[in-house]
Amino acid sequence: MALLSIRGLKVHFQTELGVNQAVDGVSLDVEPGRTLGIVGESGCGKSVTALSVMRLVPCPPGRIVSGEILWNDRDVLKLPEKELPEFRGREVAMIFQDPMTSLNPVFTIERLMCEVIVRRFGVGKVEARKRALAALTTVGIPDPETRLGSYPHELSGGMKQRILIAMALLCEPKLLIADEPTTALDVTIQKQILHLMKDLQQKNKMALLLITHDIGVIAETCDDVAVMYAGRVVECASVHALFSHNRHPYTRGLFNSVPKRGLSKETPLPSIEGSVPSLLNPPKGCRFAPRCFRRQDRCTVDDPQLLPVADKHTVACHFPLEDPA
Amino acid sequence: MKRISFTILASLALLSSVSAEDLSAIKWETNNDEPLIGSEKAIRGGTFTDSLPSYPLTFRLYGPNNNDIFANWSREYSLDIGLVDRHPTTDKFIPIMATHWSIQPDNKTIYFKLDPDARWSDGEKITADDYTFAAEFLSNPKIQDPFAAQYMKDYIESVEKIDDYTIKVVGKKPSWRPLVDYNFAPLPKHCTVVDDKWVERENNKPPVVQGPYVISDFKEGEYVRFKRIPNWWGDKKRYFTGMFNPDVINLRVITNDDLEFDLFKKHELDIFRVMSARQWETQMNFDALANGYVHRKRVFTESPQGLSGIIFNLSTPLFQNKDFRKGLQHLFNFDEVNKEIMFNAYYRQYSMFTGTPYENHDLKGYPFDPRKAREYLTKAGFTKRDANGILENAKGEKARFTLNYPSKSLEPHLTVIKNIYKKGGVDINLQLLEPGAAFNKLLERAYEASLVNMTADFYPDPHQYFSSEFKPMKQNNNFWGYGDPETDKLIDIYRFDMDEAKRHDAMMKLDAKLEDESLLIQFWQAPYLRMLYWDNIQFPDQFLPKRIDTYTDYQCFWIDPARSEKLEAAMKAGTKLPADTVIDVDPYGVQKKLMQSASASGAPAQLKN
Amino acid sequence: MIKRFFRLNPITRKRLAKFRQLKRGYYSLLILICLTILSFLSNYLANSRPIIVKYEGKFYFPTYRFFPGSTFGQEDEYGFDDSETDYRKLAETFKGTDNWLLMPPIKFNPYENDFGHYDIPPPHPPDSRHYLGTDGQGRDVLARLLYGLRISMLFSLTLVCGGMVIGVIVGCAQGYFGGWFDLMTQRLVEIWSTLPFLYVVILLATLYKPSFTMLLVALLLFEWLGITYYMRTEMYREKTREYVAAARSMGASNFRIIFLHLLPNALVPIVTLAPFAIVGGILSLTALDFLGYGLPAPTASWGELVDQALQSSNRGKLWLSLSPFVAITTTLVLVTLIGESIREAFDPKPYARYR
Amino acid sequence: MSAPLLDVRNVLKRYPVRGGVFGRTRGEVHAVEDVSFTLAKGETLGLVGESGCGKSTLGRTIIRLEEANSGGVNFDGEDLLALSRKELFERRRHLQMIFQDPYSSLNPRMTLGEIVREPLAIHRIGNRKQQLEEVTMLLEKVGMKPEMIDRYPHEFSGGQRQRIGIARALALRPRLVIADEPMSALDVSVQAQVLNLMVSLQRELDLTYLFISHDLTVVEYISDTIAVMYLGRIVETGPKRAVFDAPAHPYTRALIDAAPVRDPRLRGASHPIRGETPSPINPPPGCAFHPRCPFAIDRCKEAIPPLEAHDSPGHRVACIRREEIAGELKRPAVVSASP
Repeated sequence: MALLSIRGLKVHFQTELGVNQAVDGVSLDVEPGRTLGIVGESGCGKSVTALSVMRLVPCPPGRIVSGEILWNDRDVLKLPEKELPEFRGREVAMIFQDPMTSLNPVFTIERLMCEVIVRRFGVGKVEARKRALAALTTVGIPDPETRLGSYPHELSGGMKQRILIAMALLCEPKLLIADEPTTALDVTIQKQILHLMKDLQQKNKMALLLITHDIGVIAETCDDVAVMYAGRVVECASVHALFSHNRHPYTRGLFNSVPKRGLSKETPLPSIEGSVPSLLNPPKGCRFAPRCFRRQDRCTVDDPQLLPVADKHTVACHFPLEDPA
Repeated sequence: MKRISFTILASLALLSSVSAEDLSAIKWETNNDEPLIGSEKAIRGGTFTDSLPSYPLTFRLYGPNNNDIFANWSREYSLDIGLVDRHPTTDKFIPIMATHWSIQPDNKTIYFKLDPDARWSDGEKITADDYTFAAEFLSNPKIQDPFAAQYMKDYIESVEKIDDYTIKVVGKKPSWRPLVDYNFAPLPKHCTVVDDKWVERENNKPPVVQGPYVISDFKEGEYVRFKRIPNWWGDKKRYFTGMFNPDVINLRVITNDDLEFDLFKKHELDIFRVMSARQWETQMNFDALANGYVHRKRVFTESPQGLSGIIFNLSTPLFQNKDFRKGLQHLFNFDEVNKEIMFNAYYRQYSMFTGTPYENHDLKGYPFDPRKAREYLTKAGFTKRDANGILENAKGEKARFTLNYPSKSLEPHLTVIKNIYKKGGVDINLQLLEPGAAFNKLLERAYEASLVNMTADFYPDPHQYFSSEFKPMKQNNNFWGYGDPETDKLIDIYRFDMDEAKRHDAMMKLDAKLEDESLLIQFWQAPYLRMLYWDNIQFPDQFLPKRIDTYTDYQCFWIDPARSEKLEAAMKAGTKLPADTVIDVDPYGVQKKLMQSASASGAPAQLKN
Repeated sequence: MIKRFFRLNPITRKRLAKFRQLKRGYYSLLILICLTILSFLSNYLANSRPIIVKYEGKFYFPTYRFFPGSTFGQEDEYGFDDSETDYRKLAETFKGTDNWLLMPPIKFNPYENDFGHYDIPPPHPPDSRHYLGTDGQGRDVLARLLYGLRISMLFSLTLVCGGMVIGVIVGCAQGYFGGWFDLMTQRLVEIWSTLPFLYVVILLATLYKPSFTMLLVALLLFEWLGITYYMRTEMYREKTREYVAAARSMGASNFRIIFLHLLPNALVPIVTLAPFAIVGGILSLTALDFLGYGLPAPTASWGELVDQALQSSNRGKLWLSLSPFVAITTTLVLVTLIGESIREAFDPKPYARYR
Repeated sequence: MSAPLLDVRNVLKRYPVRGGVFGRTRGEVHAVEDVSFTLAKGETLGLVGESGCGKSTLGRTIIRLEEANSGGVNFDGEDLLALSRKELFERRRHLQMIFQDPYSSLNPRMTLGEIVREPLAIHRIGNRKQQLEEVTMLLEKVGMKPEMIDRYPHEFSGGQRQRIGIARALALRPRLVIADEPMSALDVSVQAQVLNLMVSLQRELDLTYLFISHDLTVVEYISDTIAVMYLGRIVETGPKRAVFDAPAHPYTRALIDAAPVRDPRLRGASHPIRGETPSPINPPPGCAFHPRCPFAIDRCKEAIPPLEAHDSPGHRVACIRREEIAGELKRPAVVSASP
């Protein structure tokens, strides 16, 4: 039984130039205690999907056209406004890509953290401070006492991301959504943060929805993966299945276009030609069709459905690739 | 206002003085034959409420800040007038604090017999000591009154006590008007301590005075109340008959003219002076007036008018030409300005000494006459119009000048005048200047034409304006740089000749001469007081004295209790009182005279109100 | 229409298109342009001189020329034929002859005192002779409003343009060169901007003869300050963009970088400021006129009209108070609507929110 | 090996940190500290390091977008840093730069044609017509359609923009191209296209690249030589294979380990190094890496280790313990993610 179940989500954005079909019929399941990775290039709709779960899509210009997001058999999209604060934070927490702008620069870390604690748990200031200290220690911040008195700008990006994680985990949510949590960080720090998140996930037995464009990050952290392209999920599988048995031409192309170790420039990289289509006026049929080397007439007419090709492995392609294994 | 008389200077004196102490030979003068100023019908009592435009900075009559409107009134109420005074209607001298006086042949020594009845407001007698003390006091630097000190220094040689009720005042120089020049008021010696703190200590202390009213009550920023002394010593005196009638005079501080008018209409004020002709003509449609509760009077008086109009700088080439100046005179259409923007409320001024005994009533000025103007301008060389219609002479110089003016209030008049001149081919460039700057330009003669508006005194002073003595220097009142031997001769006769007839004759000639010189385009005068007052306020038959600045100068109105009752009853019942249709009051024939001279100069008939 | 003359960047073009879509701003702009053009044609709309006269087979165009009465065989009431022709009278003598003349819709110039026609002294209420009545000196209120608009717009536009040029130059230099130059000029600007500007202008106006140029210079002294702030920060921001580094790495000169690369990008926020600056200019002039430190008499100005209306003796003379009030309010509302629409059209947020 | 095209000698670049009203200097950012390397004609040097390590500053110093405090940059036998502005203008033709952010490196108010033509216009090469022909040629070379010439940057995708940036850099037919993180803003699927393009252009036009990146996989792919920077200094340099297969500096090793593996099976094979990059305003004494180094000893704090030769030719490492820890740093065999 899935913890979170997204069914046929469609989110459109009204822009100057027309309607951007940012998310167009996405369905996903997050199992309790597991990590689902959403991988895709910029503008593929992965962030909007996450924001929809949190009910944080700015409306207008955004508009959730259809679909449902089921959490404990309740549709999140139909939750009354007053239940939202409870839902966000207690049930689901989220951390964002840019730790630089996610913390209010005029407050100290103590103030920022204690406010959340006091509001959520209704405890006194002393108790709140104690919990904040404990939380900072959990996320591995050295010398947490001093850090509590710091202002966000005095901290490095890695520190800030740790603090954001600490704050997200304060209420012990059942699901943590991490939207490109390490993109703004250096590789050595990225590694630290990914490790931290995995550790905490296991400790807290929570589910993790990890959004990233980096296949490496997926490989490092996820149990299940959904590959998104142009507002749709094109392939969905367990991480092992995806890395060794991927079937969608886009997934394959994406994996191949990352230079492998030991490869040198004498061998040209296999690349996907063309670029991501505009979602203002997406191609008919399969949205990857214009770039696909296996494209056939049918691809430009029919929308491919996400169909199982193996156990817990679904692909949205009329002509899926052979299993390489 | 009265202080301006101090500025008059006399300079030549060679006569020796008589022996002072033998008073038996002296011929004393007194003058109890002039008509009363007030009315015998006057009833004493009641409270009179008037407005004060700003709260006084001080109650002192000497020292810093002693010259605002409040001080003028306060001097009046406290009888800070002097030993003798000119009768405001007949111009003869009448006794005030002195009962008798005697001018010695040297024309600078005067003996005064004091009134033994006179008492200070605290009950002490007023004696000769208070006069000698006053002489000392006024020259004391600690009172910080340089003006008074200068007066004592320039005018008074000595003040001596002969006995308790006789004093001898000696002036510095012989004067043909010693009673004006060498005259001052007593000060209470018994209760005045002059030291460094005097100015500060006396600031808000009601002074001890010789007059009928003392300040009884005041609240800063709101009101000052005067109360009449019971059994005031002056009540027995002839010339005070019917004066100083209300028991209480309540001065309310009202800073806004519109508010003042509204309060008057609500009967919170007893009297209202109408300052503008526009208001006089357009805002007289309120109920109280229609119901006859309020009277509306324009009382014609004759008071000295100063220099007023557009003056020309004779040191500029353009205005050196008298024909050009005369041409401009004939382009000045007073009647149109008067009719279109001044409600025909004003009268043209012709004499340089209007409102004084030396006014030449035969002068007729320069009537508006474009043909004559063109003749003069042609004579001045301005023969043809250029492409913009401006006259120019053979050298291509235009009939164009800049006119400085110091305040926006006359801007409408000037723009109308500008248009009339433009039509006549003369271009006036209007330039508004800050008043100080405008006056400084006058003193520096750094202007082409400028508006002036000077104050004047009962005795004119042509010397400071027209004497060639000042022609070579700047920073004096000879703004034109004018000088003419004949003019100088006439001025000197007026200044020094002891014969009144000769002086008068010289002034008539001087006035005519100055008109011909065409030094300024004379503006207009308003020889009247416009007032509104409630029905219970009564005035003497002649209403107000002839020479008067404001109706409060001589306190001869009274409150009639019978009329007060009737007024109240009528207001309560909403009935009308008998209408008073007479608006213009002309007890001294001033209006008649002006109308005659106006019709003689061919002006159109007046607008009917 | 504009597209034909300038090759505009599509972003700008899109913004203009968006501006056109914002009806209130677009129509306000059209109305204001019309009004401004009308006001610049005031000499043909409100004048005592006709637009055209046909006399004895010849045509005359007196709008900007003085024709003495002799030209048309006219004498004034004093028998002079070299004073300016009274065209309104001339029109009557032309009746029934081959001669004709075409008067402007408002037959009075804003300076002439229409005396003698009415029995009562001015101000006169509106009638068929003076559509908005006359002021205290018998001058046509509508004519004065029109000429007042002209001078306000002329003044304000010159002021804003001048202020922008100075502000852009200074702000640009500050932002581009930075360092000590920026530090010193910025301190100077800060000190200068703490001066109470209206007070300084009033002070200047009392010392020197207030004239169009003098007031313009006085207000210019302060107008440019605000713009430097914007320009400076814009330049600071833009110059760190990599396209500037790219240009420099190609060897582009400072001149080229500033004028080709930075200015076109940094000027955008200034454009959105302009309408409000214009309002500010109009208001400053009106305020100064009202306070009596403005343009010299008898210049037609709104502030002077407001001053007249507020005199207590003119109480209840609605045409005096309403006309400048409506004129000022209309202009302000129009310009504010335009400014808001420009701001909205130029608002980058809709683009930035979701790419 | 022939004389290097680019010879960087002891370049030092420090930025003053200013504060207060009058901008007094309060400290210095040690951006580039005594960096030396050579780059042979036709080769690619990959400059790797984390943000703030000074790799971009070094690139900008070489092309003189920043002025170095000291040191020399010998380009084709001529010291670039000693050139006057006018002389520099002439040499600029031979050195061009590709920028990181294809969004901000193109002036949004210029068309594609104007952007690519600009270097030609600045250097007054050919007349307008010739320049346009050249632009067309360049665009074809980078895989853009010439009919797009009148479009504006925002109408292009990130990959297309980076192609425009490359075309602009190539317009003057430079000999050295400094590519400052050219891939980091691109989508994964586009990265490969641009990489392929850069490689083919290098071959075709005989270009020399200084390729600055934080992405080890990309650097490994395109470079011949690698230089690893940490806090302003090169800590390890050498031929690609030597550096990647036998990293001799603990930081290089940590960097390689930190890069996410592309195979879930290898998950958890390595552990992250501790701590964060210290501030370049006040770098740690001695070896700047010692606070984070698992092999640090007290001696590491004492002196800045010099860049010294390691086993293979050209491989130089700045670590005093390089010999002792070599065994522990040995890299496991390459595991490919897909068969």
